[in-house]
Amino acid sequence: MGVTILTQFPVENKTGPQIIELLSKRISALGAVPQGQFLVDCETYSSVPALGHQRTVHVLHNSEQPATVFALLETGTKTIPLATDGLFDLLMMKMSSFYQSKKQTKAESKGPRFEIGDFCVKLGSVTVSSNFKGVLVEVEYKPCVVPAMCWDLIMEFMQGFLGSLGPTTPPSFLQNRMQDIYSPIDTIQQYLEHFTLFRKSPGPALIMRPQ
Amino acid sequence: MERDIEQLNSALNSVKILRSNVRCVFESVSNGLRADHGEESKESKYILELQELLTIVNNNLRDVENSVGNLTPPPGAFSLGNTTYLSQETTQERQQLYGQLVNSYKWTDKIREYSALAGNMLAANSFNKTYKTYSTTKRRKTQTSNHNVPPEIIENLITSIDRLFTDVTITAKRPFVPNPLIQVALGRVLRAVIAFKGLMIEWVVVKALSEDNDLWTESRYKVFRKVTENCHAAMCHFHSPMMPELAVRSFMHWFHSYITLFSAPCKRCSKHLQSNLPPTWRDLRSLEPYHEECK
Amino acid sequence: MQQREEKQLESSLESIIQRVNDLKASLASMIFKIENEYESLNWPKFLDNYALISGQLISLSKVLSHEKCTNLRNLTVLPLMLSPERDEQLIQMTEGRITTFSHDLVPDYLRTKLEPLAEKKMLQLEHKAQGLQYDNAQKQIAAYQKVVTHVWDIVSKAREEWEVEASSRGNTQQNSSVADTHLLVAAVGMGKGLKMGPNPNGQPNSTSGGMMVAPGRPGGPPGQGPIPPSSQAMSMSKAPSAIKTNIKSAAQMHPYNR
Amino acid sequence: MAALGTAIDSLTAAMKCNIIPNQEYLLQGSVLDQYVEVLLHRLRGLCDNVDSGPETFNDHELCYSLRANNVNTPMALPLRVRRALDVSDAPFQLRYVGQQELGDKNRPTVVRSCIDMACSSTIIEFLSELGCRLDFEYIARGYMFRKGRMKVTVSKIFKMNGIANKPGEGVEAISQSYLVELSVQAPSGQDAIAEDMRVFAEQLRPLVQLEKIDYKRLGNMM
Repeated sequence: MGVTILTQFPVENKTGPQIIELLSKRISALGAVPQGQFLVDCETYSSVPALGHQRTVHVLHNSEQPATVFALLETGTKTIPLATDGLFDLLMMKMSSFYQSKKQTKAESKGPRFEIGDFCVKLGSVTVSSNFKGVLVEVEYKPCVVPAMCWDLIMEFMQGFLGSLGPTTPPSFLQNRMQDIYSPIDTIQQYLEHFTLFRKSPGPALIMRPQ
Repeated sequence: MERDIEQLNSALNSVKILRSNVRCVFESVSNGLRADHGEESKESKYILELQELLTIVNNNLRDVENSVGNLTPPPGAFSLGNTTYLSQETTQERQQLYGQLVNSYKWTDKIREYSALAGNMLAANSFNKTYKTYSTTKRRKTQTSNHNVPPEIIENLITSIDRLFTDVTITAKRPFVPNPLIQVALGRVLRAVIAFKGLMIEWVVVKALSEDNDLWTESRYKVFRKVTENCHAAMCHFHSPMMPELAVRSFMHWFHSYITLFSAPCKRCSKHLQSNLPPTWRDLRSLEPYHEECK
Repeated sequence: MQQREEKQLESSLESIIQRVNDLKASLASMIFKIENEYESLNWPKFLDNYALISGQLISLSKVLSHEKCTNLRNLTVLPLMLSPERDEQLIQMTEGRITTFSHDLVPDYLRTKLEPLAEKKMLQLEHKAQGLQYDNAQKQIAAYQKVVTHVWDIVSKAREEWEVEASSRGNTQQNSSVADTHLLVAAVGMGKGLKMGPNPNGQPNSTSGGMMVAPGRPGGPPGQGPIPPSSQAMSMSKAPSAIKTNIKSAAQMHPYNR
Repeated sequence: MAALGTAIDSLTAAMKCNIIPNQEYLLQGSVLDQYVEVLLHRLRGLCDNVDSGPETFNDHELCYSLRANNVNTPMALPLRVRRALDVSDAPFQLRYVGQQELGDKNRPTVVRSCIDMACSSTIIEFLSELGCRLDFEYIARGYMFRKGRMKVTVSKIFKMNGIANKPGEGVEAISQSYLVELSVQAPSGQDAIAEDMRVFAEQLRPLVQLEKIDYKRLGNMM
């Protein structure tokens, strides 16, 4: 698991498949090899009033870590990450009288996955309760585990195929974690950040870039 | 002695021939009449064949008798030393010992033979390295063999290297005492497994921190495979039989420059990536980063 | 009624014949083995065969004693016609053992009593028994009885000893205690005696005092004890301190008043 | 390449096929301290890991429950966290244990629903922020054996003293006995395993009486 940077690609009056197609062509021209599909999904549960103040649990799955379930608990003041295994979903069902899922907010990002050198590129079209919301580009540089060391390198790579639309600053989530060892849950937190933005935005056309 | 063995060999050989021909006779007898004897007068043909075979056997038998007659009987019993008592051993496990003893004897014998051969070869083609020419008697005293050194010296070298760089952590393992195997973790960038042969660097493999520290499998990442390659080149470059410690030190100095593997751009093209790899080459003198294509 | 009985007889005969055939086959195979494979035949194999045969004998006797099986003793076989002629059908039926159904063979084959030789011997023994003196007989019986009682004594004594030993072992060696089992299970399962507080009996009602209770809001966010959340996360990764958990649990036990 | 299904899809598929081990068959008993060696010896002979010997463990178990605040619908979700004190990089174990069913006399073991999962060390903070409260905690040290799918643990239960700030220090044993548990986790409906457990428990008599223990009755008794 290496450092992963997630960025949003502006839609600009195109459909999701069109953008994915465009980016796929660009990355393939650089010599990337398609390596299957990927899927990241997120379901959100919020606490019942009887449990005191409002808390939210986001449960995310990433096809890159198929046996792991990620849960992020938002208390309002902080976010607590938890990595656990597949049966956690079963436990969430048991907890249904304390934490109820908000059906309208099921978000997922899915699409093709490419490998090029030591990089892994994923182009995901994001849907929130099956409405298309936008496109997320994920770039992972597998050999390196400290974001600060390889940020410039990844940025250069992303600008290579996203052009001027590539990111110029690290994602806000990573900004104060640049010297830490990167772990899969950090990717998940980036996804959650973007999903939250997408949920708030009314439609695909009006998305602001998160920076 | 030499002749005795020759004769013994020829006797054994003739016994072997006799056995093989006797086998032929039995084979023919057990098969009886065959199709290739034809239709007419097959019995007489068969008898003729049998007679021929028997004559051969007879001749062979004579040979055996002759060669046995030539053998000189051994003077008295063989002295096997203490091994004779092994045959009288009653415990099951120790009865195996005799076989093992014979095997190890054979091995040592072979080693002696091969080393004698190798010694001859080396004597014939001596190394005429330059340093030998001006090696005076004084010099010879200080000159150390660099593959057969006491472990303490290597130990000292490794600890001194460990102290040299703060961001390098070295863990040493000694599967074979004089030839340590060390793992060098370079910050949080990479890890190298280095095998020593005495004071010489014998093998280097570079991997990600998360990969296993096996010496023989290469990294799954392209960048580390490239770095491994370059390390091999540098290892040869820095090698100096005269000053082995210095060689190791300068190699480690050079290797330490990889701490910026991901963060430093190429000195020539000032870019990070070239064919999706960071600058994997470090100049041997200036330690500056270059892409493979830019150096 | 008649018909049913006949049917029953037929079926039981059939099963008997089948068993007998099985028995015959295994006897034949055993004889064959003894005659032809005596070189390779070893004792365990022989015993295997023997066990097979005795098993078949047992199953045969089971069939015979089964209540559904008609009592064969009540049936008579009546030879209606004897003839010295060769009877092909009979030869076939008996696998060539009996060729004619004639006067000299029939009494032997249809015989239900013991063999004449055995019968004679039985008679002799009975005579001898009758001729025995009363005193003599009594003496012999007494001697025999003495031997039997002696053996009986030995056996029953051994049994008694054995039983006493077994029971004493069971009684003296108390390996586990039911009270301890219940204590442990209740502790692990429900936290009996493990709950924090001055009262070790684990009645959470009385835990309000004594501990370093943070004046937290009831029902408010837990974990807002004296330790700031960030440092809490740090210490969490190493070893969560017992103090912290104590505070938390105590702080919460109070408002819920379980 | 086929499109990926969501994790929920595969979970529901697994639930349909009934391959999730969500039932625990359990028998419990105890053995006095002075006879534990005898028991270990016997278990060593009976169980699978003969050559490697018993596995030791030193675990800290924290028992939480999630309760709603309203009085008229008392709901509680018990959750347990277990962490190894002797293996520092082992994942934490989160476990939900449901109501136990004793069943009728013919059923050889207690059956209770349970969900076991491995998780990262953030679980303790996660649970307390989730609204769970710590009911009690203890330390279990002992030995683990395996026999096929059956798991046998022989453990000493220690109470945590409030003063010690490190688990593992200042602990006191709560009884003079070792707790012995025989358990199997299996998908629901595999009652045959319970019979195997009864047979196995039989082999440990009279050293240990492994029985179905009724928590409710126990609660009233003590």
